[in-house]
Amino acid sequence: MKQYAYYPGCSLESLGKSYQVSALEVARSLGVELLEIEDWNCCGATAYFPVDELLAYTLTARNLAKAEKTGLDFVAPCSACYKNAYFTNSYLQKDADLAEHINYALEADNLHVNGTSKVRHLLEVFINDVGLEEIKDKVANPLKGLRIAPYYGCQILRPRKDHENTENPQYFEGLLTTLGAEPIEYASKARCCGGSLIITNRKAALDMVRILLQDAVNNNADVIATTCPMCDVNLEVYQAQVNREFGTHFSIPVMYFTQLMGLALGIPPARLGILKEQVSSASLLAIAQNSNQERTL
Amino acid sequence: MVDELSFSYEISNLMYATHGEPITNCLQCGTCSGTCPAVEFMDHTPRQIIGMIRADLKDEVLASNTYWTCASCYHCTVRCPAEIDIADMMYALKRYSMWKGSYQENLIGPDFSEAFVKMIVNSGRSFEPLLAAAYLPRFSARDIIQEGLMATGLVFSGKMPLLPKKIKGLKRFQQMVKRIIPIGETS
Amino acid sequence: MSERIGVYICHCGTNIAGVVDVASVSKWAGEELADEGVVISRDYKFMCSSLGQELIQKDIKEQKLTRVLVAACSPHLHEKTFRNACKGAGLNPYLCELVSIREQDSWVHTDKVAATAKAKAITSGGVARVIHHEALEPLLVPIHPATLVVGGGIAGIQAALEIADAGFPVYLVEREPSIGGHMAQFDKTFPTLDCSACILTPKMVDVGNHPNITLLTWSEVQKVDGFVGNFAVTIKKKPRYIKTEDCTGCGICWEKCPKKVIDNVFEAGMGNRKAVYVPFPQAVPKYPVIDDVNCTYYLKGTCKACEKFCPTNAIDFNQKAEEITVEVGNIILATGFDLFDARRIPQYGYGTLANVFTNLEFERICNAAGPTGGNIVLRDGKTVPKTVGIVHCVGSRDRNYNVYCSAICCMQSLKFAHLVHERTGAEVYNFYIDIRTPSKGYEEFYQRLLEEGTRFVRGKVAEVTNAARVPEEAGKLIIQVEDTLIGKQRRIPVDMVILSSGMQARYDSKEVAKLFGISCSADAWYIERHPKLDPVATMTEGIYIAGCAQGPKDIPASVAQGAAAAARVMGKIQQKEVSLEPVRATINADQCSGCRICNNLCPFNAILFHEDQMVSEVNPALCQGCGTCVAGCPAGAISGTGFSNEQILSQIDGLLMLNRSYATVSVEK
Amino acid sequence: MTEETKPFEPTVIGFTCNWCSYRAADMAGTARMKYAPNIRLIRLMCSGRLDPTFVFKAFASGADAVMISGCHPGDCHYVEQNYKALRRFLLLKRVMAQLGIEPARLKLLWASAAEGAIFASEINKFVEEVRSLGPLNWARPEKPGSETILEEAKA
Repeated sequence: MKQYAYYPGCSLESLGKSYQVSALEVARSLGVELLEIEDWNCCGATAYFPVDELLAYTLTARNLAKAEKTGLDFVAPCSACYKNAYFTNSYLQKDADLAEHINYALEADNLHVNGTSKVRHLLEVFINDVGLEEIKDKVANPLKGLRIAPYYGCQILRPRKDHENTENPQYFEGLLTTLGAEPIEYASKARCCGGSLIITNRKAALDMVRILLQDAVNNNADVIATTCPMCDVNLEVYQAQVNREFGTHFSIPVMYFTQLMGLALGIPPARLGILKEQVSSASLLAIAQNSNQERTL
Repeated sequence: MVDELSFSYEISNLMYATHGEPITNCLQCGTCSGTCPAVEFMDHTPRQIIGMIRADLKDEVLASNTYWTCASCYHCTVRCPAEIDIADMMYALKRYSMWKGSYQENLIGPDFSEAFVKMIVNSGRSFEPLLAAAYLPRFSARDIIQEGLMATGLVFSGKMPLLPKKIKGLKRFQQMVKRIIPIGETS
Repeated sequence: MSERIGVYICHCGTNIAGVVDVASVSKWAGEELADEGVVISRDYKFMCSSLGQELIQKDIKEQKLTRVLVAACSPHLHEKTFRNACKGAGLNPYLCELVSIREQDSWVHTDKVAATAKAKAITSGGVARVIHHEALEPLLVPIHPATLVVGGGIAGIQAALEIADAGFPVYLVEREPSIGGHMAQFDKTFPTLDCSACILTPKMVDVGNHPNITLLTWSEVQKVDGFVGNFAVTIKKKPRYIKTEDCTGCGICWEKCPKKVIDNVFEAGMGNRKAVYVPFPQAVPKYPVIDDVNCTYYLKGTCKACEKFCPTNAIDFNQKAEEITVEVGNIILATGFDLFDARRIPQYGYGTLANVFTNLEFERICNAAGPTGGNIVLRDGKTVPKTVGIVHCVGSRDRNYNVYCSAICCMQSLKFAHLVHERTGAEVYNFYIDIRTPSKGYEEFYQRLLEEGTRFVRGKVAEVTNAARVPEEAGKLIIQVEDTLIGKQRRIPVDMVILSSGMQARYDSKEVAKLFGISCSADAWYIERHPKLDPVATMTEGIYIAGCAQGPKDIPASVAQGAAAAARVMGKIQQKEVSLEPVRATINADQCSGCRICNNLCPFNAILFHEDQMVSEVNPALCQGCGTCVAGCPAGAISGTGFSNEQILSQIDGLLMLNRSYATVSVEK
Repeated sequence: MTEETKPFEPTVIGFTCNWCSYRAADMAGTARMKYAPNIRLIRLMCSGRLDPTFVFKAFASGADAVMISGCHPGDCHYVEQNYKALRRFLLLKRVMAQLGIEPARLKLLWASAAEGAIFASEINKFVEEVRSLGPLNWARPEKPGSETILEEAKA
């Protein structure tokens, strides 16, 4: 059973609850053990950097230090946490001077960090470590006919992490196909959802969300699959406000990729935090069930 | 040797870890601004900001909302033909303006960041309802109602807890923070 | 006996004197190195000037100098100059040494005191070395009158014709079935808008008919042995499966051939050819080639349609590749360029969005002989675009891809804009960072385009997408860019996008360079001997470069380089023989123990072993003077002229003479 | 000001190949790249010409370190002689250790004619490494401070 040092991140305890529960459910059924890092702290999302860069790295480094002790890969389900951890980690390796500053601070908490642990995103763990083959075998309820818009968002792709394709990646599509679903091609899959602008510049963020929803809808997606609680909240929770702001009529369900995986693996919707969305996902549940029946017939 | 640092040098200095190419390498090609998803909400395009920095227009740059309108999606960074980490430069400008305490009044960003950091330092975790206190006052009445409605919705859906969490090792955590900035005092 | 040495320190204007205290160096050399035999030490503004040289010659005569040391620029620049000066004054040129206090000192150091100290060290090192120089005579080797030209593009064609017309034999090797290169694919040439084929094909025909040119198409160089004047080059002739002596080029075979193949080379994937084919109607030579990868006969063992219909039974399915070896005195490499692969920039949509074209594809579209018969239409083959966007600098001026400017894209894009406007009346947008029109008639062409009303948007395109946000964008390609002149992001809907992909070095240029013993720059272009003053020669004697293989350039520049390289080669041939540096190894038979260690060290098999006397001997004709055997000989029986142990060991001493008092030197002022 | 009180400035002898690294040095020059003035270059036709005695001669005559540079493996102007230089380099390091010279005082650098920048930056790195090693006590036992270095070496 493969083990990981799991860093849920604050959002998964509040706005991203359903991501949390579905992630754990799916991990369990795929034989992946996510051991939560003890007494982790907030990674700071995008809000530390404007105040103090060094502090931002230090706060993330504290979690990395705790992960390093376990000798396991550091896994984050939240793209923002992932990006912060990934770069803090690589700077720790590259920049001895920075590492020294950070470790001086960590001493106060009896911790030390070398940047030796590997930082991974949950999506990538499922795809690369479990592998599409094994997932395919475990799919009990293929999401036949479900048109899913894979939404990568920014931070899982950018800044560029060891030369992967940042403009037109395909691995998320690969996973969705494995689940029996139909990933749609649309231009905005790596376009920004607005992130924390939803708070600091509402108008801008809503417009950015609108463009994403528009693109997904124009390409007849049934649901948007997300890999990050921030994206999920912006695309789902603020859909109503987008409609109000721009007189649009979007009501497209937004789900975490783990929830969709869960459905495909045959885990009951309730245990995946489904039907707690602001935008009802009943419609696509129906599709999922149908395909289920077809299969059992 | 110039006795005073140029503005662009000051900003480059603030881009501590990324080791991106210096902003003086900019070709003024506009890839960043052509890419930016938030550009139409900015007073100046990212390219213009770089031009202004190189022209030492410090006050004009600080007075611009551009860098507070950056969503840090790094799309400009990965596309920049001069390999300048533009998103990080925006962070650098945010830091600069917060230290100088000079930015547009009507902005929420600075208060939000401040509040965010204070909260982390006090609890080790971030927590939306508390955060709201920091930025809601800046919203129009209508927005506040929106926010309220949404929050209640979230609470009922069990997505939004009612009580904040604190980490256990908070004391030592705060000492750690104090070693970097004195902001740890606030409590 | 002690030598009488003259030391000459060059100011090189302020290049050296600006950092190194030349006066103190020459003063120091005159005093401190007197025991070494320095009888005169001078510093002068420009040693390489005729006055500077006369200065040396005067001293040689009056001071009876037996050795000369010049401390100036790199020997690669002026060694010959000063050696000739000495020769002029009756001193054996090899008794003169040039050491560099410019490239290795004044230009790379800022600390004047340290630089001056280093200049002294370098000078004393040179003095110590030059004492052990011997009078030498250059080795004269005959030059074979034939020349090998690699690459049948316009640069190679020009070079071959120049040399052949002068009456010397030329072997022209081309990898493809026909010569012509990229220029044969183009429609018009900028800025004159000449028909590219019309001006190229006559030259191709000349090459084909020239009595002095042996044309080897569908062939590649395998091996290069020997050295300047006497290269032996092994060439592989790929099987054409056509008896060229019988073939009349009538074309029946490719009419009858049932197998269609997408032509990724000449038609840039826009059109088809047959399995037996000539790349284009005016191909030279006229003989077709059977493409054995796609030919049905080679896939299934049946068909042979071509053979059945060939009126002269010129088809030979059993032809095998053959290797021939040719003797040449000089080689010209004109291997050309590859186009930057626009797929590497996904956000520009090439390969995913149908109506995004590369510049080469568009050349074919425009070409009357091309897949669309010269009609500018979309991928569907019929729709005429109403708006066209031309994207400059694709893969160029971008640290993520190629950092250099590809030089031709601006003019090529302007040419495209003109052709689109002229033939379709469509509205044309050019998206540029800077418009670069530096040659004769180019800026005028740009201004003509401005008059024609072509739209210019200053900004590097961020992305090309089909994701419409407003009705007028529906069904269009949207070019998203910052119009930097107004500081606004714009989304401009167009029907067709043309990507001006830049040039890059051939995918295999590094291997080819290695094959011919020349070097490549970081971005894989061949390196010229001197970027300003010797652009067509290379560091390797007898090997010249021309055209885009040396760096991006347009047709006139390529032609000029082809002719220039040819002129250099003809100059060499005229001399009948070439004088080589007499840097050779010689074995002292009395000291040789016959252990034969050196025999295996030599990569040129220049060392033969005399069983009878049990000693090894170096064949000076084959020895290249690397000196590995000298270093390897356990008995110290081998000495290398020009780089003898004495010379190097004493240079080490000289260089270090000062270093114990380095600190003391660095505080004097 | 007496010698003892002056900061240690290492002297490095650099053997360069006429076809690659010497031209890299020329290129660094024409491009006005700056590097430490502590290095003195000697031109050989090929790194294969490097006779191990040259290296010891350099140390004996007071060099603190030696750099050997040649064409990248596979790019040798004389086909494969740089591999011979590589072999000698490895042997030299062993012999140096036996003679009590820190092997770190010998560096091998592959630099093509186009790599002026690399050539310059590698020289800077090397000079700093040697600076931290301190003066070579082997060549100048009489030099004050060498005892301490000996002890360091023992430690």
